[in-house]
Amino acid sequence: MDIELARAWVRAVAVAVEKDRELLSDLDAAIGDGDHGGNLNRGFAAAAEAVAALQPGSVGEVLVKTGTTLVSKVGGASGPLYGSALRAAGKRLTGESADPGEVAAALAAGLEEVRRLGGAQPGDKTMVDAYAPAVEAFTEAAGRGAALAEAAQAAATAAEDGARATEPLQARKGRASYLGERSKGHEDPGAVSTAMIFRALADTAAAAG
Amino acid sequence: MDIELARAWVRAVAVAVEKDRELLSDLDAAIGDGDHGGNLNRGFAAAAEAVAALQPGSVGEVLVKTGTTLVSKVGGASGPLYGSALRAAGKRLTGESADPGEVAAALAAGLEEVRRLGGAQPGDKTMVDAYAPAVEAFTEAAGRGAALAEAAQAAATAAEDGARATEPLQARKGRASYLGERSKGHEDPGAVSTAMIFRALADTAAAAG
Amino acid sequence: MKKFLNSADTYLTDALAGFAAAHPDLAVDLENRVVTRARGAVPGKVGLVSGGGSGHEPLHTGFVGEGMLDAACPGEVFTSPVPDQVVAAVRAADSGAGVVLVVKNYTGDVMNFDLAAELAGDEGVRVETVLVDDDVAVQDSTFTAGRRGTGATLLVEKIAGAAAVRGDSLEAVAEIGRRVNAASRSFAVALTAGTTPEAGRPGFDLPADEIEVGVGIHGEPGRRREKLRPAREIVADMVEAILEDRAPGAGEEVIALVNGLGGTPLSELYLVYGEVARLLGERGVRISRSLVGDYVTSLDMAGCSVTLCGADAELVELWDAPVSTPGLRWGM
Amino acid sequence: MKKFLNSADTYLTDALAGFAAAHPDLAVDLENRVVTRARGAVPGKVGLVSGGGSGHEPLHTGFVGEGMLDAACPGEVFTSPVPDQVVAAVRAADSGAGVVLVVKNYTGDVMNFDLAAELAGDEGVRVETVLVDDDVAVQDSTFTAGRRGTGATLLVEKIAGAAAVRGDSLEAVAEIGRRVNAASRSFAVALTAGTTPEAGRPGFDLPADEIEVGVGIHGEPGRRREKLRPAREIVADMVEAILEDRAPGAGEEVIALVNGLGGTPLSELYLVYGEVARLLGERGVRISRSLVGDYVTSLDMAGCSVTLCGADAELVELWDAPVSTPGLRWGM
Ligand SMILES: Nc1ncnc2c1ncn2[C@@H]1O[C@H](COP(=O)(O)OP(=O)(O)O)[C@@H](O)[C@H]1O
Ligand SMILES: Nc1ncnc2c1ncn2[C@@H]1O[C@H](COP(=O)(O)OP(=O)(O)O)[C@@H](O)[C@H]1O
Ligand SMILES: [Mg+2]
Ligand SMILES: [Mg+2]
Ligand SMILES: [Mg+2]
Ligand SMILES: [Mg+2]
Repeated sequence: MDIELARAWVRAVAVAVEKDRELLSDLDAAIGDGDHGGNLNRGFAAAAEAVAALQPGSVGEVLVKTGTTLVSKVGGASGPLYGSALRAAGKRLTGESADPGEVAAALAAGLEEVRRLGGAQPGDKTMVDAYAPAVEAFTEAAGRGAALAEAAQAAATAAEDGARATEPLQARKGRASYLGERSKGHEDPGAVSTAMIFRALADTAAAAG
Repeated sequence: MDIELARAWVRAVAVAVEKDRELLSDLDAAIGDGDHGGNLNRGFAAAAEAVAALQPGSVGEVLVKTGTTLVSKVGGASGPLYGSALRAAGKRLTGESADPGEVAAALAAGLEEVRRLGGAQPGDKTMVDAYAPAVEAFTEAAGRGAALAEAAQAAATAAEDGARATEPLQARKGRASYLGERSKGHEDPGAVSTAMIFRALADTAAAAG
Repeated sequence: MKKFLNSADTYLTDALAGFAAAHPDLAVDLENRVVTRARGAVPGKVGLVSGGGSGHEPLHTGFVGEGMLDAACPGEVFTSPVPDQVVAAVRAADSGAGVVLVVKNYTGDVMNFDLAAELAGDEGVRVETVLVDDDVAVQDSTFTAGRRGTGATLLVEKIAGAAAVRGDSLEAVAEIGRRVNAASRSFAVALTAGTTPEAGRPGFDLPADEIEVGVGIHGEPGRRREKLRPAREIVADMVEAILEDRAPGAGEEVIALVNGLGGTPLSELYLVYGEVARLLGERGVRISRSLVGDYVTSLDMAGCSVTLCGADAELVELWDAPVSTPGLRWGM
Repeated sequence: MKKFLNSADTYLTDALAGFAAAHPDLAVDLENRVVTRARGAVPGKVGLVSGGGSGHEPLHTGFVGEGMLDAACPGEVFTSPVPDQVVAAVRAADSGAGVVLVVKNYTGDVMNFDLAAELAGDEGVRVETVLVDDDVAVQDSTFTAGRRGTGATLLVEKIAGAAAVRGDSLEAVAEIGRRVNAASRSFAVALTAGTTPEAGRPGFDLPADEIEVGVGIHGEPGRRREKLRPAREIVADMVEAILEDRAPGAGEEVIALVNGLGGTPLSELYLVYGEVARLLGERGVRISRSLVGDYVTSLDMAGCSVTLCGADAELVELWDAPVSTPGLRWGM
């Protein structure tokens, strides 16, 4: 992953969440407060703008800037979580480019941060349920020498599976947990948006060849 | 008309407005505030109770009591109008019974009072549009020697015709006047309830034979 | 109909009982439906009484207290009180200095208050009536019942109440009330109709993209139906209608009231107030005082009214005077 | 969606602009979305700051003023403010005596305020946080995000605000706030869901004869759906749920808040209050103070919450202390 690819990733996420804004908000309306689409759209639109204006010296700077922008624009639960994750990931990528193993470690650091801040376990019906399997798949692929596009592809698929698997779960963190049993039967909006973020990475990496 | 018939009339009106409460309120909802049925039901229920407890010395006492009860229970526009009309009518009937000519004069005095208090002309789309033709028909019938039942029958029919004729009119008095042109196309609730009151008199007189 | 309700028939009594429990400094006669100050009439002060159909809360019951009404008589929902109620309120409010009745201009209210004034007069109470008719949506001609009384009622009650506290005579308090009414104009727009417990469904049906323009506060339809438009356009029409009818005179600033009709969130009312302030600013009209909130409501109707009252220094001073009621409170 | 709105994107800014125009004694930073007192931090006084998603007005912006908050930071509708906003509010509220943050217990609010507290600490401001979690509809266990903060927020802000005016230290103000929260319990019922400008339709669909029991203030569905019943039965369940969780202790009376969620008429709230007063009376619980009205709302949601706060003489005295804000005012 180089600086341009990192920037393109952020742009791709912004495009994806703008397109699927309503879907994300609808998922959130079912078991939360209906703002997840608006939140991410506001945040990633600002982040794409911010990194476009940036003259980064490293891949990490792009991600740190993205994270900082999310923290200062999104609010809600997803703002600090995604923002801090990207900041933590970015801080690990100090070079002008990063190989898949380095990216894997950075993504894992981001996941760590989400779990530290939010205290969610896998199975609690949160973004962790998409993020954790994605990191695992990415790390496994990188470990066996896969290229970025391939590792990202594996991560995206794992994240999508993880998001789908949240549907029958009862939420134990975030707003959805207020619903108790009634939270079952709906996909978690944050897990779905996490899958989108990994899908955007896979597509961007594939396009970059 | 004797004391018992007057009492029976008030009871019959109470029964009629209770049955048609919703109709009257619906008519009022279309061009007013939707309370005409509730208003009259509250008023005539109380009036029927009040005259049942009364030991009247004259026909007029029954009507005065009814009017006083309406004034003190109904509120709104119809309370003072119907109440004052019945009080004015009752004050004219000082005997233990009244012949059709006396009843005609009493009803006319009530109409006078409605017109004095409310200032409505025929054609303004108010209860006057039913009340005025009813008085005219009653007076005409009494004048040619008709019995109470026959005069009341004529009055009820005239009142019903008058009520129906309010439909195309634009209201110039009461709440409906706020609607301007939009008040056209609906019957006036007060005109309809006036017709009910006369219909109740006709039925009561017919039953009394 | 979805309401917190035990039954349509007990609605008013139940609500008044709760009001009584919440406000121990007021006395509520549930039998006669009269709300007064627990301490009784204020010796030497002109009494101020108002009333009307219920469903407009906090009007009128919520405006009983120091600096405003001495007594209120709430009728059935959307139905004026009966004369007996008004007379009872007048008796409670009279300390010998006479009583001013604030009456909204509706056929029923006018007739019932007139009967009451006559009865109270027979009992020896000096009574003056102030008729409120501020709604410019209604043409004031011999062909209508005249303009409705709406938002300006709050201003009349507040300012006349302060004049009574100041020690004004019966005639002077009534005169101030009439001045406020004469200087006030209102216009209302509804997004939905309210539902009375009696009817059980909204007073009128409004499609999801239409509004009623020029509505009153009794669920009656307005002057016309329109497509929903951006707030700035709707408010511009409201302000226009008001100023066309009466522009503030020389030396006048305005007291501006943006009033919620019951079902509209406060944030939207502030948004509307922002438009009002901008529009008046553009025309060089200065707002000296403002009030934003639910004061003269129509049950759960979504919508709002705008009231502008041309006010000189005296009216502003009386407006600023201390008031302490359940619905309006400042300075004490 | 029918709202007084220019566009969903400008809703918050437009409403804040109107708020600013209506309240010249407050300063509104539209850019950073921070509301402060125009005169700035009060020298020597501990600062009190709160914030959260918008759509709950008058909470929190309407509670900035004498005797209550020094600053508020409104987030997007139903979205907690971002740390930058909170930090800006903290800076404005700090006179050197430190700042207490009143935070409603939602994951997002907690994380954003925590980040802000850290940043403010880095700038050398002493910060204490009071977490409000009064909603008994949510089971407080390790398997949930914990109880939501709802109606008690008003009580915490009022009483901690009075403690700050009294001259209490940073730790003491925070301690009073925590005491109020610990003694408060709330429960809410919705008749309809509110509509956010973003979503454009109600947060949940409710048939004409059903209610959501145990709702929060963000349009999320409640714990269960029920058939509409007479108010007395609904309120009995609400009061029961509260008292089961915490009955007033020895020597405690209660401060009772019946709070409208935005779309419910005041008369219905009084009706509910009447039931609450009756039920508490039957159980020998004395209500020392009460408040009925729209204070912690959820846009245009029809419904209400009941909050009971066990209060000793000190809390009642602080409750009674003068307050002058757009949303709450007495004694001055
Ligand atoms: N404690 C937590 N740990 C991890 N993820 C969480 C936690 N709480 C919430 N989330 C995620 O945040 C998402 C909601 O984000 P969003 O709607 O933007 O914020 P909010 O809930 O404040 O409205 C949830 O779907 C969930 O995936
Ligand atoms: N000025 C008036 N003169 C005669 N009748 C009137 C007048 N104003 C109203 N009415 C009658 O009163 C009826 C409405 O009565 P009601 O609904 O009980 O009172 P309100 O209009 O106060 O709600 C109208 O339909 C009309 O017939
Ligand atoms: Mg959300
Ligand atoms: Mg009517
Ligand atoms: Mg009426
Ligand atoms: Mg949110």
